[in-house]
Amino acid sequence: ACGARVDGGGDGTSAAAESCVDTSGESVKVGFLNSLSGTMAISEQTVHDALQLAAEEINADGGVLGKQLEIVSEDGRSEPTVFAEKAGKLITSDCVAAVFGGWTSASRKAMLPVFEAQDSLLFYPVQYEGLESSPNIFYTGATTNQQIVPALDYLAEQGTESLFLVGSDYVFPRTANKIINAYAEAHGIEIVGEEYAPLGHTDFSTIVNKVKSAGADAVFNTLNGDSNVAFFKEYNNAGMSAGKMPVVSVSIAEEEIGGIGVENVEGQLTAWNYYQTVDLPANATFVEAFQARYGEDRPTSDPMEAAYTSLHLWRAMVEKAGSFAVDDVVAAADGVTFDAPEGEVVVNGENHHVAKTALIGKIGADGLIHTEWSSGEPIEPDPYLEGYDWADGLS
Amino acid sequence: MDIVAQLFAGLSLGSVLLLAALGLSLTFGQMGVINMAHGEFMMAGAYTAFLIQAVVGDAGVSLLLALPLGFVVGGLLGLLLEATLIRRMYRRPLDTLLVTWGVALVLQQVARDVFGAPNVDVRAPAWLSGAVEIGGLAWPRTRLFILALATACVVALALAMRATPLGRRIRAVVQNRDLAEASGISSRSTDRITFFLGSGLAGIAGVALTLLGSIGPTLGTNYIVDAFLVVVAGGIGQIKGTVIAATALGLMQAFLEYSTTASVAKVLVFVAIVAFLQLRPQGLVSVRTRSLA
Amino acid sequence: MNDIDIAAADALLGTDATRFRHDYLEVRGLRVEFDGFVAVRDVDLTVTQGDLRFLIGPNGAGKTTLIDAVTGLVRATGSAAFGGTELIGRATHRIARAGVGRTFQTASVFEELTVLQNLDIAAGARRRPLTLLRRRGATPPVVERALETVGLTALRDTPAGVLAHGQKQWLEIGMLLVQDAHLLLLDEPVAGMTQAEREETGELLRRIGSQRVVVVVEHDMEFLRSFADSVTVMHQGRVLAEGTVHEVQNDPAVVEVYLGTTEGDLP
Amino acid sequence: MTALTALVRPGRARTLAAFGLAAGLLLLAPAVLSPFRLDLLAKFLCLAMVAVGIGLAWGRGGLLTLGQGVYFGLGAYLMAMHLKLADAGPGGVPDFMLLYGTGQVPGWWEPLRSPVAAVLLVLLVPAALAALLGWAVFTRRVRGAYFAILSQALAAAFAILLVGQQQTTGGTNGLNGFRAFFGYDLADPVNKQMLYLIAAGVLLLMVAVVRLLTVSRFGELLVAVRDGEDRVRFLGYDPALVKVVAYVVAAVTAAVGGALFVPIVGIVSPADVGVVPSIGFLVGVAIGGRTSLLGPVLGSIAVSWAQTSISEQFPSGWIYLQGALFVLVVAFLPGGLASVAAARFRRRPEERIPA
Amino acid sequence: MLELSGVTTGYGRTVVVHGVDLTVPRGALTAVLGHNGAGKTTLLRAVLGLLPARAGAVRLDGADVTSLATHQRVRRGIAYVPQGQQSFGRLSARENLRVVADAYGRDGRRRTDEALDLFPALRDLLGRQAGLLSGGQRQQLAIARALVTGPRLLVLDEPAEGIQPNVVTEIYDAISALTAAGDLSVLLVEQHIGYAVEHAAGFVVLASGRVVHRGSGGADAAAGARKALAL
Ligand SMILES: Nc1ncnc2c1ncn2[C@@H]1O[C@H](COP(=O)(O)OP(=O)(O)OP(=O)(O)O)[C@@H](O)[C@H]1O
Ligand SMILES: Nc1ncnc2c1ncn2[C@@H]1O[C@H](COP(=O)(O)OP(=O)(O)OP(=O)(O)O)[C@@H](O)[C@H]1O
Ligand SMILES: NC(N)=O
Ligand SMILES: [Mg+2]
Ligand SMILES: [Mg+2]
Repeated sequence: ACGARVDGGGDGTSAAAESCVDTSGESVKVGFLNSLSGTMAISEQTVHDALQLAAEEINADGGVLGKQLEIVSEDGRSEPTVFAEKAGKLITSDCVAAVFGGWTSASRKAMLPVFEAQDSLLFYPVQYEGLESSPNIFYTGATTNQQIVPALDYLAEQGTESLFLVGSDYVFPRTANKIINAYAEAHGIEIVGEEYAPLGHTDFSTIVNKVKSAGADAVFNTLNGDSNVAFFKEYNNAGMSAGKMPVVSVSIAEEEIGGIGVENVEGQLTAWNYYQTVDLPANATFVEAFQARYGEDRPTSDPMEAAYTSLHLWRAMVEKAGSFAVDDVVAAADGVTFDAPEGEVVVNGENHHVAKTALIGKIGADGLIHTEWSSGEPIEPDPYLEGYDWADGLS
Repeated sequence: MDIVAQLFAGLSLGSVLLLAALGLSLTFGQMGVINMAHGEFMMAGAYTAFLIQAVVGDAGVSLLLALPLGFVVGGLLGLLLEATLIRRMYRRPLDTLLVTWGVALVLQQVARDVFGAPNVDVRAPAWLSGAVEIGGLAWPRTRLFILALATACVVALALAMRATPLGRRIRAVVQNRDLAEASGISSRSTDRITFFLGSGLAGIAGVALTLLGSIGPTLGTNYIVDAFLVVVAGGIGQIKGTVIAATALGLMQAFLEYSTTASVAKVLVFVAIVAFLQLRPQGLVSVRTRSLA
Repeated sequence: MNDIDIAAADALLGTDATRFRHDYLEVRGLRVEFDGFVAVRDVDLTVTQGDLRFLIGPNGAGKTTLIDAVTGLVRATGSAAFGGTELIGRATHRIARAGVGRTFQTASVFEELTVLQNLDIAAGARRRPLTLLRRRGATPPVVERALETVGLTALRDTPAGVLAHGQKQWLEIGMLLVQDAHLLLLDEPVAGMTQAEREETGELLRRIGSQRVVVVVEHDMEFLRSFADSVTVMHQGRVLAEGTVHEVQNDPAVVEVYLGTTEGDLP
Repeated sequence: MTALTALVRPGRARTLAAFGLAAGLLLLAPAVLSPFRLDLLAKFLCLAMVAVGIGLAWGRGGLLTLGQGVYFGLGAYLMAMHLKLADAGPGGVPDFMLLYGTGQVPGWWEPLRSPVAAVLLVLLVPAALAALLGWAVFTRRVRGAYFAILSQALAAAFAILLVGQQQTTGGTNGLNGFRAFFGYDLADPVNKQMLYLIAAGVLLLMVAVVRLLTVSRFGELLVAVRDGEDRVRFLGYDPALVKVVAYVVAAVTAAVGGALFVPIVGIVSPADVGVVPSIGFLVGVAIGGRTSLLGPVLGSIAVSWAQTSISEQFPSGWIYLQGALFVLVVAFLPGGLASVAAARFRRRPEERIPA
Repeated sequence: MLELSGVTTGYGRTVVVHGVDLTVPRGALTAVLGHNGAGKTTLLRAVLGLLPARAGAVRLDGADVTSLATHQRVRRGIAYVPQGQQSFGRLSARENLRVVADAYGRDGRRRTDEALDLFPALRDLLGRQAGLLSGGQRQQLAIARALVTGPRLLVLDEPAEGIQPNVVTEIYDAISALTAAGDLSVLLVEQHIGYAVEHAAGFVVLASGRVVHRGSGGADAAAGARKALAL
């Protein structure tokens, strides 16, 4: 016997199987889906740790709607396909109420159809390229108008007239650079070069040669992962420095700095919404709790903070809705706030992003990032850049 | 295009490839073992440099200590691998590929469990940071250092293989183990020494790589495919061929990358190698044999 | 030990004696050069059916190289024709399809396959692709007869890798027979055989030689004296002498470079 | 008796029995497994298809192909492209192209709009590529380790190429979010079950075909080429041709596995086709027993299953286990687990054979 | 010199040589005869330790060497010329000799010269790659290589195979001279019964891996050997 066809006949709208989430007991299951092995484990392990911390805090604080969180943890193994498979397992086999995780845009894109088909919820904690807003995903990292656009504004303000773009060869950097190009054209900034290196690329002599000979005012860096280290070492060795040609990075957080070597990135700029050095009471508590749990030497970073925040936001949404049901939670999401380490964040119920404050930071000799410039107040999320004329042609 | 700068970038990339491939030209080229864990021996060399720096502190001293110690660590790992697994498999060269791949997986995970998943950094000594200005061009010191190191390793290895009894013994054992034994040569100890040397070279390569990037559990996987291609394109068992192939690949990658992108350059280099092997299936430098004789 | 069965050979050779009846090997001006070293030069050689030809000469004279050249293993200039087909310049497998078969100085059979499978494969080069994709039904009669001929019937299901040296050589001859080769080039086929085995092999070769063109390279003079119809002597890549066994044996040049003066019981 | 000859002739009856048992188990699965587990099993069956081909090319022909990801990927991407185009409707543009691409469907995508063309291309493109590459490589007598390393480089290049062409291949993201498979809604569990049954049927068919090839004269010839390529040449065969046929068969099984993988798993990305997954295909084959018929299939399914279920509990433990198992089996049990099974079957009669 | 007692060996599950007893007296030649596949090569491999003895013992000058590795036995004075013209194919002929001579220092060089005196044709081929030599040239090289180890016991597996007649004569003359001088014992597998038996102090005939006949050598022993073989 055959099932439904999409083009007419049968009940073409055959919805996903009914949710199997069990909320009858003392506890409720939530899923963590991070890469604990493979190339992305470097970054995603830290997110996993932050999520774990948030769950422990919530449980200690009485749980969600009085139910203790029971964590089901899965390894995405740094492969989109595995993320898709594990998302399916968490939803249909473990029957979790919501899933927290993902890092690369590839992993998110892989999970998206699964969450939509099964009508479940994903909380995604990493800055990304925007142009997306799924009813089944909440994006607690920055979208482009909260990170890349402010960084460009900052550069323009500093008198930057030309930029060289360096990125990893995948969807986030390519899309980000499309946006940067559009911005540059509208603002009279010249893009003098655009180079992509495969993820994991480790020989940057040619790219650095190109950067050097192009002689831009600054470099906009969307490299991800290990490549940053090789890039900055090469940059330094070629006699370049923040003084000669600053580099603005959007994927280097506190824990990557140790790997790159402070001496190689000191004085360079980053764009994020959170730094460990953010001077707020909520952050002091967060950093202290995190280091007490995982060790004094462990830094905190933006994606960790966004992940930590995401679990708390979900809790607030559930409690506001008074229900774990996806429809109810989504309906209740708009306007939910949390006093996050980065400052108060507010959920936008329409596009499922959060309002966030943009921060440009400078890497200090202490290996931490210090705020150079702040947008002052949270910026409303605008994933499709609808509020920006220059971005008209983008989507 | 700045031709001189790109020439240098190509040579420098070639020297890195050469360091990675040189050990393979012994273990793969001479012994026929397709050691996929070679990259992980490089990783071990790199972590050795990291540990030494953690203990010694001074970047210069620790680099100079790391080179011989990296050699020993890589070599000992190789020795262990040879003594436990490889020695049972000389008659099944293709199977060594699979076994060592399993070993590589395990070594990566060991590194992850011991040193943590995040990459770590080894500071370069002050005398290697920055660039020297010659003729209006900046020559990165680390790159010059690696070039010199690769050259030194090649010369040492070539001399050892050509002109010493050990070199002859290694080559004899590889060609006919039984005959070597029957000629009074201990094939067991020769195998071990060869594997030690080849793996030790991987350790040195790993130490050198700490000057270029960060070190993490997957350091080796970035180089292993390229390194094998170098050995194959150069002609198995041929140091001369390995040197030429590494240099050619480095230059090709650098120039193609300049005019296209890193990804496209990489694909083009692979295509070029396949095409090249059409012309010379035995690689650049090959030893003729009377087949079936 | 199984023995060679000449009667079975008759049945085998009788299968198709007409096709190449008037064929002969004709080598003209053959030359093989390795990096400036000339291993074979200006060799002319004609071998006809029914003339069991032995090719002798000092080590390194170029005998194996000559066979290599005729079978396409090394590049050569000049001409070598069999059955009107020029062989030089053709791919090895096409030369084989032209009816040329050879054995090697070191026996080479398919070690993992059984004796039967070895013979069956040798019999099959002219099979159509579709036949290849089918399972072998009954043992083909040629294969059956070849098994008897070379005395390996009892070992038919034994992997060839475990045969002793001499058995492998017999298997190779058997493979040439089922391959339906009409020019057989045998490189030291009786090396390592006992006296009795040599005689049997010799008888078999004589029988084959009456129907096919056969060239045998050997250093065993006793064997040569017993079975050669004619002899070609090579030296330093050239033909030094050619004639009957008697003529060649008494040629002072041949004695000088090859036979030596003290001919005892030794070959 | 070598393992090989034992496995070539285990007797028709036993083969049929094993085959029947396997078919029975596969048919029983939908009744006992949850939809999620059934989906997983269907995915494992797709991976096992790749293993069947490797068993032939590597186990029988000695062609250690470390690049089956290329053919798996071709099959998968071709199918995925068709599904994306079908989802987009006639003349439509796949969603990701609107986002990251030019908003135009590139010309080389167009033929895949037709379902018939898609199925044909899934079979023909990988076959043609394998024939071309195989011909180029084998006639030049590139073999053994050279071939292994070249095929590995091929997988690396293929993955890099896919990553670099984001506008037309989806880049690292790959292709996903398919709604329907030839018109059948992929969200409907009944259709998913149907897909499982298709995968099971195709796999059984492949096993049967490969079995026929193995016991045919071609199968013997393949072994002969493996053991003595030059010798085969002197018998009048062209060994390159023999190898090409085995390589093409392996490519096609991989491609079909890839094509079915796509609707079942719902995504294909470069991470599924590169060096690591390509070697991964070999793990199950080696553990199951490369020269046996069912060894590769069972080994592959068992390894996939173990990976999924063990890594659920112990992410890093799985890597140690997989590494260790692989090392031990290849080093100490080259015949794989199949050789253990074969030895058990054979024990009794053998004791009667006088030494 | 060499004493085998009850040596049993084989490949995998098959036992090929069954309980062979054999003595090679000092300074004498002992021949092993037998049909194709009788197990002669296999027996020699057991003497060298290339195959482990499954039962029995190998003694050299009274010392039990059964558990020693092949190269250790060679160091104690056994040299082996295997069947089939084997060489280190990618080394030059010169290196083929030097790789052995290396271990013996000055003696090695002296013995290399002596071996080359025995095979003058080799001198012109020293620079050539061994794998490209003709079969007979390789066999000459193999014997020379064995002599470089300065053996007290020379184990030869059909050494004349593939060698031109006049050189064969020289080889056997040289072996006779060496044994006559009393320095060298020889264990010889040879199909040319006449020669082997004539120069042998004793011989054994092997059939299906068992000794089926023993005889003492000498000019008139050949007939007996032939008869034993014909059985
Ligand atoms: N591929 C090659 N490259 C270089 N030299 C070669 C090659 N093949 C053969 N030779 C040389 O050519 C000469 C002839 O060798 P060939 O093997 O034909 O001699 P042969 O007459 O068969 O000798 P034998 O009786 O010893 O087998 C030898 O000197 C050999 O070294
Ligand atoms: N590697 C092997 N594996 C299994 N069996 C083997 C192997 N080598 C030899 N045999 C078997 O051992 C038996 C004795 O072989 P061996 O080579 O010792 O004979 P031989 O007396 O030296 O014969 P020849 O005169 O042909 O050299 C043969 O029947 C052969 O089948
Ligand atoms: N969303 C990112 N950084 O891939
Ligand atoms: Mg010859
Ligand atoms: Mg023998």
